[in-house]
Amino acid sequence: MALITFREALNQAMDEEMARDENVFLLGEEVAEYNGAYKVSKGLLDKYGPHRVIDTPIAELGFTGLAVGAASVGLRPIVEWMTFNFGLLPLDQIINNAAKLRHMSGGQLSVPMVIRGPNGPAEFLSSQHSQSFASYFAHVPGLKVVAVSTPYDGKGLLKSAIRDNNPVVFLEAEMMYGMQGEVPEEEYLLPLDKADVKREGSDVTLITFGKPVHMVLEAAAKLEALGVQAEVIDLISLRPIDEETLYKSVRKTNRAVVVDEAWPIASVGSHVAYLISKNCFDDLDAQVEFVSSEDVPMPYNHTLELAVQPTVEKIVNAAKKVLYLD
Amino acid sequence: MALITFREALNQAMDEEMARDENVFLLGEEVAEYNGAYKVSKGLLDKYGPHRVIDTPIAELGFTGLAVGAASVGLRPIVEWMTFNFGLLPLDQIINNAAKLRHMSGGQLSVPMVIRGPNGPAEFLSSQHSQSFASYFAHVPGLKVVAVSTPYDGKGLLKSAIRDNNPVVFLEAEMMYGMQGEVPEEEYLLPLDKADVKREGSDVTLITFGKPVHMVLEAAAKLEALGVQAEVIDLISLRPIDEETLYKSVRKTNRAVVVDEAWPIASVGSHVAYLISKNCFDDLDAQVEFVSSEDVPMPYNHTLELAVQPTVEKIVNAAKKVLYLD
Amino acid sequence: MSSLKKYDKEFLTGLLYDMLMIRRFEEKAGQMYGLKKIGGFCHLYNGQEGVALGTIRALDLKRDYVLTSYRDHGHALACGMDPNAVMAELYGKITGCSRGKGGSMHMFDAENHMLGGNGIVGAQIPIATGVAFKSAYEYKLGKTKDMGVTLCYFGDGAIHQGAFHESLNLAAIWKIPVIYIVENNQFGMGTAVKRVSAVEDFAVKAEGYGIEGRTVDGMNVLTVLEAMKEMVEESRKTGKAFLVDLKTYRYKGHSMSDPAKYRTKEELENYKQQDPIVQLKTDMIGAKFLTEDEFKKMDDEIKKRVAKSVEFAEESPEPPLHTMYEDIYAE
Amino acid sequence: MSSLKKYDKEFLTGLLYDMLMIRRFEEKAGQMYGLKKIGGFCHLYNGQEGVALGTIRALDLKRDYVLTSYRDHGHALACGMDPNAVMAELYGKITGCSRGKGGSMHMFDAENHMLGGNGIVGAQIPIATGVAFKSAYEYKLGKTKDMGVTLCYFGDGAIHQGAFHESLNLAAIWKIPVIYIVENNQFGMGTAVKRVSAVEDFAVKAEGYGIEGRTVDGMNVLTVLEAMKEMVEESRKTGKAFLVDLKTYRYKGHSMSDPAKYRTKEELENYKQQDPIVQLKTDMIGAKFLTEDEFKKMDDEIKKRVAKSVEFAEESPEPPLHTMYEDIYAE
Ligand SMILES: Cc1ncc(C[n+]2csc(CCOP(=O)(O)OP(=O)(O)O)c2C)c(N)n1
Ligand SMILES: Cc1ncc(C[n+]2csc(CCOP(=O)(O)OP(=O)(O)O)c2C)c(N)n1
Ligand SMILES: [Mg+2]
Ligand SMILES: [Mg+2]
Repeated sequence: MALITFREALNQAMDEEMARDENVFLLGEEVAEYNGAYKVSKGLLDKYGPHRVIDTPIAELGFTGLAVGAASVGLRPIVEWMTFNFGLLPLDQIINNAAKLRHMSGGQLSVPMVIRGPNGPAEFLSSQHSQSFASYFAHVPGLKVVAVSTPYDGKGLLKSAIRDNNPVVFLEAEMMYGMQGEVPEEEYLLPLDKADVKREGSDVTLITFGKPVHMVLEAAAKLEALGVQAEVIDLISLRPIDEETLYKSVRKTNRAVVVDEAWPIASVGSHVAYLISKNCFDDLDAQVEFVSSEDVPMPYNHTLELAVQPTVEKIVNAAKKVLYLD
Repeated sequence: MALITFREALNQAMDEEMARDENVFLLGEEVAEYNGAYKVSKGLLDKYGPHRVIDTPIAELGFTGLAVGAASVGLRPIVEWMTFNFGLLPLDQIINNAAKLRHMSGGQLSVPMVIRGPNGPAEFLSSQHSQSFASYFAHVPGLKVVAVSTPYDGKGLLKSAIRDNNPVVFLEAEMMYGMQGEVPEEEYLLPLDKADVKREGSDVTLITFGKPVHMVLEAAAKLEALGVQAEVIDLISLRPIDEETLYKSVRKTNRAVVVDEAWPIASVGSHVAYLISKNCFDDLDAQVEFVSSEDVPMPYNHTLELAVQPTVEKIVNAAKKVLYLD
Repeated sequence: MSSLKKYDKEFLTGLLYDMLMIRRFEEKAGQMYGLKKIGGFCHLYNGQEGVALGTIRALDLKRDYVLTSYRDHGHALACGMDPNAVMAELYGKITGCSRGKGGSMHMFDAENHMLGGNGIVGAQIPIATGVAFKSAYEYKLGKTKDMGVTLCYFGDGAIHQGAFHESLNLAAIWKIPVIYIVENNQFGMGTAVKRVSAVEDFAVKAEGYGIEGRTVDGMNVLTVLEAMKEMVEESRKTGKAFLVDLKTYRYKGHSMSDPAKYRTKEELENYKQQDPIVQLKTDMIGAKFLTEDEFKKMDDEIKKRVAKSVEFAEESPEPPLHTMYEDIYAE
Repeated sequence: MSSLKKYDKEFLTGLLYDMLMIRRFEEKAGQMYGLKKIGGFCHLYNGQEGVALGTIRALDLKRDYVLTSYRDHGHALACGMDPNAVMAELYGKITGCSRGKGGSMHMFDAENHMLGGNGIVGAQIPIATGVAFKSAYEYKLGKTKDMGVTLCYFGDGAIHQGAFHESLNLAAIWKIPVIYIVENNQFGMGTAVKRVSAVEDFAVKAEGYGIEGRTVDGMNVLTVLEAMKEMVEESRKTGKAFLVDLKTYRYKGHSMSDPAKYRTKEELENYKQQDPIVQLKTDMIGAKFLTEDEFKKMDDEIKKRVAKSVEFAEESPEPPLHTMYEDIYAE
C-alpha cells in the first residue's frame, strides 16, 4: 500500500484507464496545460497528448453536450466540471439527454461517460461557489451517482465509473484533494452501487456520504469517549441507494442519524432519513435525526460559513438525541 | 362566484396585477401574439401592448436572466417557461442569481419576479417533456415555491406571487388548464406560505400538491366508501413548508400518506414524509407511506405512462397499508 | 436550377420516391393523429422534404451521421428507416424503433446512423458536435484516413439558443467535421423569424466563429444536394465545419394542435408553388426521365407502402408493463 | 494617443488618482491575502485600470449601471465605492458592502449603480441586459426622454458562454441600451485566448447579431473614454447595443493562487511598458498638467487612504452569527 493524496488517487484512476482504453479521454476547463484547477489531471497531457486531454473554452453546456454525443457513438469521455456549481449551466445535457438517450431510443444507444469534479461547500467562496447539488443528480433515473470520501474509494470507484456503460456522476470535494490515504499498488475496482461500513458499532447508525464522512468519523470517536459505539455508513452510491446495508445496520442499532452537507429540503439526506423511518419503522427506538447545512445561502465570512455547515458537535448532539442522552 | 377555468384564473391574476402596477410585465415564448402555448396569456397583448407582453426568442437562459436583472432594478417580470422541462437551461439564473443576489449584496438588492408554467407529467410526450422538477426549486433558499391545484388557489396565489418581493417559482400543470372551479368576483389574495386542508378527516392524512391533489381527493372518496375518513392536505407552499398544518393533522389521524408525481429520490414528497416521520414520531401508528412516480424516465406509450405515475388505486392501497386494512 | 443531365434516371427516381414517401407518410400520420391513434406533439415535415433528401443523399451513412430535432420523421425515412418502425413508434407500439418509449419526437436508428430526434430545442447541437468529434478523434489518433461527417439540423428558432453558440466555437477550434443546417422554415412555432432575429440571413453568423457560412435554397432538392456534396467532401478531408442557412417552409402548423393563424394563405400558397416534389417531378418530366403515368404509379405504390405501415402499427402489440423498467441502464 | 488639450487638469488628475487608487488597493489586497486576512478567490485588477476608468467615467451613474464579473474591485472603486466598504468586504466583516456575505467576487453598491460582482462566468451578461431592459422599458412606456445605459463587462473567456449569445440577440431585437465590454486580457485563467477562439478580434461577432462591434486599446484610458462617450451617447438615444473588444492585460495571476506560468516574462514586461497609469502620468507631465512631485504626493495620499481602509477593516466587527439568516428574503 502507498500513502497518496486524493488527487493522486483520482489521477491514477484516469491514467490507468486511459492507458487501458484508447477511447477514454478527458476534457474540461484547464485540465490539460494547467494540469487541472485542482491539479487532479497533472501529467496526463504530457502522457496522452492534446487529442485525449483537452482544454475547453468556458462553455459547460457545449462541451458537456459534446461529451454526451461522443459517448453515444462509443467514446468514453471523462468530463471535469471545474466545480459542480457550474454544473447548472450544462444540466439539461445531463438530465434531458445523457440520462434519457438510451430510454428515448428504446435501448439502441448507451452513454458511457463520467462527469466529475468538486461538489459541496468549499471555503471563503460565498454562495455561488459553495453548494452541494448531489440531490439534483440522485433524483434522476438514467444516471448513476457516487460520492467519494477516501483516496482508496476514489481510485477504485473512478475506475469502475469510467468502465461503466452509463453516465456516472462522480462527486468529489475541493477540501479533500490533499487528504492522504492508503491505496494498493495493484489494480482494483470497487462496485458503484454499494455502501461501505466505515466503522462498526452497535448503538447508533450514522449515515453520510462524501466529505462529511470524515466529520462523522470524528463524531463517532467523540461518542466512543461517551461510551457510545457508533456505526458509520458511507453511502457512496446516491443512485441507486444501497438500502440493504442501511437497514441491516439500523435493525441492529435501532437508531439513526443522517448527515448531508446540502440544504435540507428535498436532499439526499432527508430521503435516506425517510427510507429508514419507513422501512425500519418497527425497529427504531427514536426518530431519525438529520443534520444538514442550514437552509441559507453560504456566506463568505468564515465563522458564518462554518456555522452554516454540519459540525462534529451538531452530529454528536443529534446522536445523543436519538440515544436519549440529552 | 364564477365558474372559470384554471387558465382563465391565471389570466385574471396577471391581468389584474398588470392593470394595478405598470412595472409588471410578462415575457416568454409565444405569450403575446400566439396568446400563450396553453392560452394562459390570452388577450393580454391586446390590452397591454408589445412592451409589456413580450414574445421571446427560444433562449430561456437569456430571457430568464434578463428578467432577473430587470427585477433587481425594480421591474416585476412574470416569466413564462413554456414548460418546466425547459427550465434546466435557465436554471443557473434562478439558483445562482435570482435566489442569491439579495444575499450576495448583503441585502441591497431584491428580485421580485415570478417564474411560472406547467410542471410535471403531461400526456404522450415521452421522457424529456414529462417531468416534475419541483424538488430542484424547493431545495434552494432564496426562492419561494408554490404549486397550485385549483383555479381559486391559482388566482389568489399568483396575485400574491406577483406582489411578493422575492423570486417565486409558480408551478402549474398542463393537464389542469382546462379544469373549472369557482372564483370570487371580488379581489382576493392568498398567502404563499400556507398549506390548505382540502378535505377534513380523522383517520388518515393524505398530503400532496399540484395536480395530484385531484387524484388524492378521488382516493379519499374511495376510502370513504370503505368507511375511512381521510384528511387531504394540499401543501401549496413547497418552500417554506407549512409544517404546523401537517403535524396538526397527523397528530389527529396518526397516519400519513404522501403523494408526489415526481421521481422518488430526493423529492419534495420524501422530504415531507421524513418531516412527519421525525416530528410526529410518537404520534404515528404506522410508517409514513409515500406514493411517487416510478423511478424511470417517462415512456411515450400511454398505458405505460399512466402506470408510471401515481394512481387512485396506488394511493388507496397506501392508505390501507397505514391503516392495516390490507 | 441545376441541370438534370448529370444524374442518372434511377438516382433521380429514387430521390423523388423518397421525398414523396415522406409527404405521404406525414399526410397519413396527420390523419391517424386526427383519429387519436397518435398522441402528444406531432411535428410534420410537409414542405421540407427537399432539405432532408438533398442533404442526406450527400452522405455515406456507413460513417456519416444525422441528428435533428423533434421534427424528425422526414430525416428518419430519408436515412432509410423502415416506415413500419416509424409508424409503430408514432402508435407507441413495442415494434416502434424506440419500443414505444419515444414517440414522434424520438426516432432513432443507430444502425442507419440516425441518432434522433431531440425534444429540447437546440439540445442536439452539442450532441451532434460530439458525434462528429468522435470522427475527428479517430482521425487524429490515426485510425482513419478521413472523417465521417455529421449533419446537425435545427430550426430558425433554435439558433438563438446558447447551445448553438458554444457548439460552433468548439467545432471551429477543434476542427470537427460537422455541418450545421438551419432548416429555416421561417417560423419557430408562431414566431416569424424576423421577430426574434436582427439578422435575416443566418449564414452571417458563421464568420463570428471563424467558419464558413452558406445560404441555400431548400426547396430545390438538387440545389441542396450539390451544395451539400461540396461541403461534405471538404469537411470529410479537413474537419471544416459549415453553417448552412437552408431556406424552406413548413406547410402544416408547428404541431398538430397549431392552426397556424400567424401567416397568410398567400404566403403558404406561394411556397407551394416551389414545392420540392413538384419541382423535381416537373424537371424530370421535362427531361423525359418520367411520365405522369409513372409518377401516378409511384405515388400509388408509396401510398400502399404507407398504408402497410399503418396496418403494421395497428396490429403490433402494446409494450408489456414490465418494459417500463427497461432501456434505462446499459449493462 | 488622444490629445490631452481638450480635458481640464482637474478631470485628468481625478482620472489618474482613481486609477492609481485601484492599483494601490489591489496591491494591498494582495498583501493582506498573503497574510491570510482575506480568503478564497481573489482576482486582482492590476493592469486593467484603464478599462474601468475609461468606461465608467463616460457614464452618469445616477441613471447608468455597471455590472461585471468576479474581478470587480476595480469597477467598484471606479463607481465611487468607499474603499473601506470594499476592504471590509474582503475581510468578511459586517461593515463590508455586502455585510461579509459576498467577499471579493461580490462587490455591490446599489446606490452608486454598481450591481456586482458575479461569480458565474458570463452570468452577468443576461442580468445586465435585464438592467438595461428596465431603462428601455421606462422609455418605451414614455416615462423617460432617453435611456440609462448599462455597461456589462466580461472576460475573453466568458464570451464563449451561451449566455453571451442569447443576450446579444435580445439586446439587438429589443433595442436595449447595453454596451457589452470584453475585457480582453488575453487569458481565461491559464488559457490563452487563441486556444479557445477561432477569431482573434471579438468585435467580428457583433455582425452576427446585427449590432455594431468596436475594437479599442484598453491600455490608454483616454482612448477608451473617448470611444465610450460616443457609444454611450448613441445608446442612450437609440437603445443601440454595442460589442466592444477592449484589449488589455492582467499583470497578476488569474487569482491569488495562480503563479501564471503559462506566459512569458517578456510578454508581461511588454504590456507593462504600456501601463495605463504610466501612460497618463507621462502624458500629463508632458502637457505640464502634473509634476513628478505632485504624482509622488498623490501616490502617498492614496497609499494612506488604502492603509486606512485596512485599518477600518481590521477594526470592524465580525458579523454576528444570527446574520446568517438575514439578507435572504425581502419583506
Ligand atoms: C428548450 C426548449 N424551449 C422551448 C421548447 C418548445 N418548442 C418546441 S418547438 C419550438 C419552436 C422551434 O422552432 P424552430 O427551431 O424554428 O424549429 P421548427 O419547429 O420550425 O422546425 C418550441 C418553442 C422546447 N421544446 N425546448
Ligand atoms: C460558469 C463558470 N465556469 C467556470 C468558472 C471558473 N472560472 C472562474 S474565472 C475563469 C476564467 C475567466 O476568464 P475571463 O472570462 O477571460 O475573465 P478574466 O478572469 O480574465 O477576467 C473560470 C474558468 C466559473 N466561475 N463559472
Ligand atoms: Mg422554424
Ligand atoms: Mg480574460
